[in-house]
Amino acid sequence: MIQQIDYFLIAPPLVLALAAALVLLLDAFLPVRPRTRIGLGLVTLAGILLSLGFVVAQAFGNGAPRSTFCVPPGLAAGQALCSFVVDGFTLVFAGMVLAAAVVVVLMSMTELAGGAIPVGEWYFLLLCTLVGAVTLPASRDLIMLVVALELVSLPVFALTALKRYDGRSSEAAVKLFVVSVVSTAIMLFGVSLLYGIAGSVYLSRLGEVFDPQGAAGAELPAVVTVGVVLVAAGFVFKIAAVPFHSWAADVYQGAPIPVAALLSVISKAAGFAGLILVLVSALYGQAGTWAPIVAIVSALTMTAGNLLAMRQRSAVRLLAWSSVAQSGYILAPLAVAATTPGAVGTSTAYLVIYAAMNLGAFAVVMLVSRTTARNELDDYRGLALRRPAAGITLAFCLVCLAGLPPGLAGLFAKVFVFREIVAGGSGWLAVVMAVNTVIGLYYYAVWTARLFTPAGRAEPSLYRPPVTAWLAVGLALAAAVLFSIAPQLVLDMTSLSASG
Amino acid sequence: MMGWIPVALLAVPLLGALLLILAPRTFRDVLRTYGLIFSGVTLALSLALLATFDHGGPSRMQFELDQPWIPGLGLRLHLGVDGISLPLIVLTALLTFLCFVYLCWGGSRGFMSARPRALVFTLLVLEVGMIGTFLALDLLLFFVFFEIVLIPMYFLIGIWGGRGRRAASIKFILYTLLGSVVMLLGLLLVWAQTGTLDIEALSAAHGAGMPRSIQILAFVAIGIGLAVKTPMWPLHTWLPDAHTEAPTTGSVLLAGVLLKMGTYGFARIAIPVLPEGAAAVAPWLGAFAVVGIVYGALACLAQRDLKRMIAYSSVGHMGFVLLGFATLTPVGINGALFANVAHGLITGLLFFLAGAIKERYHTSEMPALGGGLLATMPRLGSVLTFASIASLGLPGLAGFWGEMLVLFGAFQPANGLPRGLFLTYMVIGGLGAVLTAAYFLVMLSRVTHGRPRPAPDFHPPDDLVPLDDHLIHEPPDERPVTRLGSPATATLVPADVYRHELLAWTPLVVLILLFGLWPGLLLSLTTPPVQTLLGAIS
Amino acid sequence: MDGYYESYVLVAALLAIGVAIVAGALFANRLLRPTRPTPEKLTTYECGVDPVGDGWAQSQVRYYVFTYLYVVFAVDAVFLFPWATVFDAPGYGMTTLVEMFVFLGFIALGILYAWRKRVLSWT
Amino acid sequence: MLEVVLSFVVILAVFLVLPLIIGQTEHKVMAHMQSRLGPMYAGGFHGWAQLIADGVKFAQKEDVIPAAADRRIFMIAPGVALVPYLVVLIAIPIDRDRVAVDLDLGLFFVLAVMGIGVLGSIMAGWASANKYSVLGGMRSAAQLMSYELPLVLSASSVAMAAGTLSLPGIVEAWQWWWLPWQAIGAIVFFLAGLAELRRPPFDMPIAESEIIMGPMTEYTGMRFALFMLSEYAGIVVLSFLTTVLFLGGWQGPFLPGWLWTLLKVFFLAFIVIWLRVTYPRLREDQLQKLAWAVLVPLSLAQLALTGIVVVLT
Amino acid sequence: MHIVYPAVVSALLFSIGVYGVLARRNTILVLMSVELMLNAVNLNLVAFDVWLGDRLHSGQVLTLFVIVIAAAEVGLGLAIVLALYRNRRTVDIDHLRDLAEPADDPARAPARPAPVRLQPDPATRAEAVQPDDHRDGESAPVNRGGGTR
Repeated sequence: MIQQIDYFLIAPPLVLALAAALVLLLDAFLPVRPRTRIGLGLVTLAGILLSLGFVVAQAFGNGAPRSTFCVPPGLAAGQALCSFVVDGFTLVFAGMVLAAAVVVVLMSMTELAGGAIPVGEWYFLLLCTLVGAVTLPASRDLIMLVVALELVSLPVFALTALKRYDGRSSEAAVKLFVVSVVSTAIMLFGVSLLYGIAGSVYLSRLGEVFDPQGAAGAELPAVVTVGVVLVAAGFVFKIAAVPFHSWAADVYQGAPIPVAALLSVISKAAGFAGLILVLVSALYGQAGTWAPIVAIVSALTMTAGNLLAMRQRSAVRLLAWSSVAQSGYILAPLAVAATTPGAVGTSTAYLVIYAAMNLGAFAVVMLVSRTTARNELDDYRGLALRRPAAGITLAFCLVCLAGLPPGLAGLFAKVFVFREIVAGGSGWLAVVMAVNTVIGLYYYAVWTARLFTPAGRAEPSLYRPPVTAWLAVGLALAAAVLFSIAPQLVLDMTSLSASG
Repeated sequence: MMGWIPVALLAVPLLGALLLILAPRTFRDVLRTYGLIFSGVTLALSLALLATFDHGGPSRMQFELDQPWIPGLGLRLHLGVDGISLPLIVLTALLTFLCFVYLCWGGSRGFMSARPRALVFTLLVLEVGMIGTFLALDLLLFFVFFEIVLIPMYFLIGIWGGRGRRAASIKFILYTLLGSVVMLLGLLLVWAQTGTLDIEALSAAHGAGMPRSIQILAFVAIGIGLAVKTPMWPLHTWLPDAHTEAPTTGSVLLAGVLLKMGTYGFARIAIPVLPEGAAAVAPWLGAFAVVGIVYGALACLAQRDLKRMIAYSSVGHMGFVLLGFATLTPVGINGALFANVAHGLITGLLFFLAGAIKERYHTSEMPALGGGLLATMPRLGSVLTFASIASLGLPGLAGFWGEMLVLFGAFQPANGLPRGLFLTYMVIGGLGAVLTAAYFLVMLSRVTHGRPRPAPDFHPPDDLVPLDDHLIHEPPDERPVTRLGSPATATLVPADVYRHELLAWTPLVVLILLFGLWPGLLLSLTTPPVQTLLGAIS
Repeated sequence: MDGYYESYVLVAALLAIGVAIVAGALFANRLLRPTRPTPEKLTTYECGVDPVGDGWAQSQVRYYVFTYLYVVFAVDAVFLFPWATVFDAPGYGMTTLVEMFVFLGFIALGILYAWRKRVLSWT
Repeated sequence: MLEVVLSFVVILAVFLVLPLIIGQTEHKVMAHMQSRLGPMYAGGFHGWAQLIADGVKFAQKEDVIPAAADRRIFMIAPGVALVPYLVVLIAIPIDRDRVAVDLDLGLFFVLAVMGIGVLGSIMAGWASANKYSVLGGMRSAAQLMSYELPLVLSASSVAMAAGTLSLPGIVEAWQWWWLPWQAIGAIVFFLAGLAELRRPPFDMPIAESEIIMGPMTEYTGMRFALFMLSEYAGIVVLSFLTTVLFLGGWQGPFLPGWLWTLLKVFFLAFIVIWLRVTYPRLREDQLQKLAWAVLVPLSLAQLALTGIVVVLT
Repeated sequence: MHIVYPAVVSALLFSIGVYGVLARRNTILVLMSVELMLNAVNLNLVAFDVWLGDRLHSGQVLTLFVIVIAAAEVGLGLAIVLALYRNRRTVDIDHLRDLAEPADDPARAPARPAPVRLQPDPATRAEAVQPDDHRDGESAPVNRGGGTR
């Protein structure tokens, strides 16, 4: 009765977990030296790259979805009920998360060079988060989904608070924590309701039960709606959408910047993966319930994010709210996912592109944060003249986020979304999004402008960023440029996921 | 075919820009000639384009290149040239080249002194965007190039501009960005309705498959985006600031090419693709256009600053262009296109001159300049006089034909348009032309004639560079009035026209004369494609 | 199902009896004992001197690390018990055992780490 | 129904009598180990009624509740400490088929309910509003935390061996060779159990010379007696559990099953007393270290051993 | 037993938890309220599992995981609150205003002086804090006044 385990399929999270264990051991037994710090970073990096290698190897397999952790046939009543499925959707998300993780680790190596943060814990927690983030898109039952989601969330709290003696950091952690646990509890209540109605936790089975056209879905109790809404709420938190958006800026500002990058990309990707799995894969029959909610949440999210971003002076806060707004854009196609088949692919494509450009921005912001205490927008004045590489990268990424040429990646990403929601018949959402794009243009442009206006006094910056910092910046920039030149790459990748 | 020329037109300046980034130190010493070479090659290519262009069939797309780029969006790398875009491409290449000529021998007094590498880079990228806009035959591609232009122009104003550059550049970019987004929405609307982004196919369809309401909506959206760039009357407010603060090259390219991109968009996309929408909106467009003409002229009369005045004159001229489009007749549109090119040449020249004056006197305030330019600097004064007269539309010079044809077009607008209304427009437009003449003459009388007055605010050349960093701390737009009573500067009268200036201006003067005397040269290119574009209306 | 509830009813009954015993004892005590409270008698006892400060004065707590360790392992035990009852059932066997030890190994890693980081010993 | 009443009577008898017997035994055994006599007068024969006399004394003493205390919690804390041990007895088999309720989660139930007993100490410590008491309560809690783990792990080792969580089921499955096989587990379980009871040498939380009985500082009279009773009841329960889990409960030759059970229980109780006399009190950090660095790894090792043997046989 | 009993109890429990989360400002109490909510979930899951007669016992399995999650959350939450308390001497959510939206509109007051920082900037802080081992609360440096601006 043992479930057969396909170790090749679970290799990516497994490798990460082993790497986490290894990091912990090394940290415990190696002497505390600067070299150890770098070594741990490299081990982490190696683990992530190996995991990424497995993802790529899976991607070059025969392409058919493969699954493991399946219910033995004797118990499954004739259906294939599997908990862990590797298909295009999974691979895209896992690949994106891992690629982003590479950048985040490189950023961490810069951040940790300061020595204020315990290194072993840091990498260990980072890897734990990644295990969750890689597992989440492969999960096909509610249990695995919940566990993976928590695995993504919990280490991040600790990461946020890891800067000891920093009140802002622990304040950020508390805020993140409180909102997170509450939303988790809400989601779990929803999950329990769905389970009670459907009698199964497998998404495929849920899909059958909740399909109004299906055999089982003739008469569903009204509590289904409650369950759907509550479950969605949990994921809405992870993606920092309204009404669970308020934590974003405070947490991003208080947390170390690599963690903010992690929150804004990896954790958000995981949230979206979960949301897509639950809403589109399991609850597509209930689209009548959730589609309008998603649309409204999306509209509110982008509006709130943009309006709040406009009045920020702190760079990280601005990025935080802008990433909230971007969440709204990513969410928008999901509102029409039930009617248009490509919507999931569009959201994913936007997410991938967003990941590249946002990481680029964060990488540069982290560089700047090493020399300025407050990291406000004014500190960026003349950056492109002082440090042309950093300045131009940041400018490019901001322009990308704004969706302007030459940041074509962002532009095309927005165009994908526009097309999808217009095709899906949510014209009003497109209008809201257009207005928001305009608002977004304002603050991105203002920031970009500062990069090029000469600073009043060219303050001598003694800080020489380590090579890892430049590597992080370079990688993110390369990805953003690549996506600008050939967005089709992303589309090809994510169209795989449309079926998922 | 010679499909490679359009690509080369884009590739050469792009290559120049990239080389500059990738090997920053290599070209430090040859920067002046560097830009000159790349833009020269581009100009040569555009001339080759002109030479090999099949003048027998200007309405046909030539040198076409059609490669898929992003199949997922249906976006194709679709480039091509026809009679409408050809003159603009050549104009762009020419003006860019002239700008480099101007910079190359401008010596340390020119803007080459500060961040020369970035300046060359910016101008080359700008050229890519401008040429690309005129070449693109795909809606999104058009938009991309249209937007690419913004960034370098923004930096051109924001870094090398005058004292109020920050405010001006931000105003510039915000206006145009907002317009662009609206335009993008319009383009996407068209796309969502027809499912294609191909401009050729769309114009061949003449709006088939799009209901009238959608067409109107799309036309308004696209039109707003283009009108900001053009600029049309209520959306023009960024223009005077941008022009005033931009460096000479920036002003020249802004007036000479960037404004054309807006009007080109009307001719290439808005009118042919959305004929019904155009027909419905045309009266409004005309109304805004004539308001722009009159407003521009009146505003010019009130200006003290030379550059600002020329900028406002652009508003008026572009009003004529828009009025031409609004008529929706071949005559009117031909006139519009002609006026377009002519304005590019003339205003380009005017801004060169204004820049030269500002360089000499360190101000472009007309009262501060005093008068008697013809006496103190006869050659500069005479070129200024020539350009002003061309701009006010003296018959025999390029400025005349376009405006005349536009007024003709308004006299007999397309079927379905209210003729009485357009007659009114014609009358007002004519009045505007008179006013144009008035303000140019007033300007000439103040600057070129009158009693010469020693330039009171002349600084030694090494102090000339207007972009010292400390300037940024001064509040924008609070230009200090010239320091009066500074002692004995009469001996330091700046020189008359330099050789490099002459080199940069002569081609423009020649072309103004050429088109003025032989308008058919240009009209033969534009007429056939206009006929086909208007197939649905006429 | 009935047996299931019934057995817990019995548990509840015994609980009630236990409570009754305690209550009864205390009640009997109330009947038997004298009650003569004085302020001195009611003060908090601190080795005979007058109490200093608040009884709930916050004091140094070094135990929370152990609390965390406990939580980790207690939670691990949550999985251990269901597993312990079935792991040698037909069809499971060695694989199941190894899997659980992998799980336990991961947890043991935690205690190893705590030990190496000198969390367990007080300075 | 009758059976239930009968079993309850037995449970109550065990609950009320055995602690007294063990308490008396402790007096005497300790005395003799320390070369003295211990109680000799109450009741005549070797002071057999000493504890009853103590009980009467406690019942007549004034019940003082400090003014600063959290009254309600202060008052119920002894009950909370005592009653769980009574409830635990319901699941413990004395002889084959002699168990009040055969819970299929018996082991789980027993461990869970035993844990509640410590809550009584914590409540008492907190409610007393006394620094010593609060400290003692904290220490109790910490001790519970640390020792619960090896306790549970070693218990689960037995559950693995037997393949059931039911206590009678475990005894039923017991074989003599489990003695060496589960020896480590048995020792760990027993020691951890002692620590949970805060019996010496694990009595740091109540260390009278240091924090004056810790949580019980402020208690007098009947409530204090209840605490004392709960301590001895705890010893009874622990001995019962160890017997049932590791020593084969009623299994044994010649004698009736219940007698075997009682014999084993008394034997264990004797060891409890013996340990008290033998070893000095462990310091707080030693306590914690013993739990985490010795007992937990040992119990994990026992788990491994059990698992391997079960799978192999 | 009808499913409605446990379901109603669980809903009540959940509601109490929600109330606690909304009404309580002390982080610890919020944490406890969340635990209530999670226990409501557990109750639901177990009840549904039994009611449905789920052969896979998904409900119970999920319950186990929820227990784990709850434990992990509490553990982590307490650690974070402790860290916060060391730094700020408060665990009241409403007092956590160090990270918050800027109060005024930067466009209107661009020259506003920088707010007084409670933390010294990193350079000076590194000197101020001795790098000793802080496993306990007493020797940790306290940045006072964090919440009382």
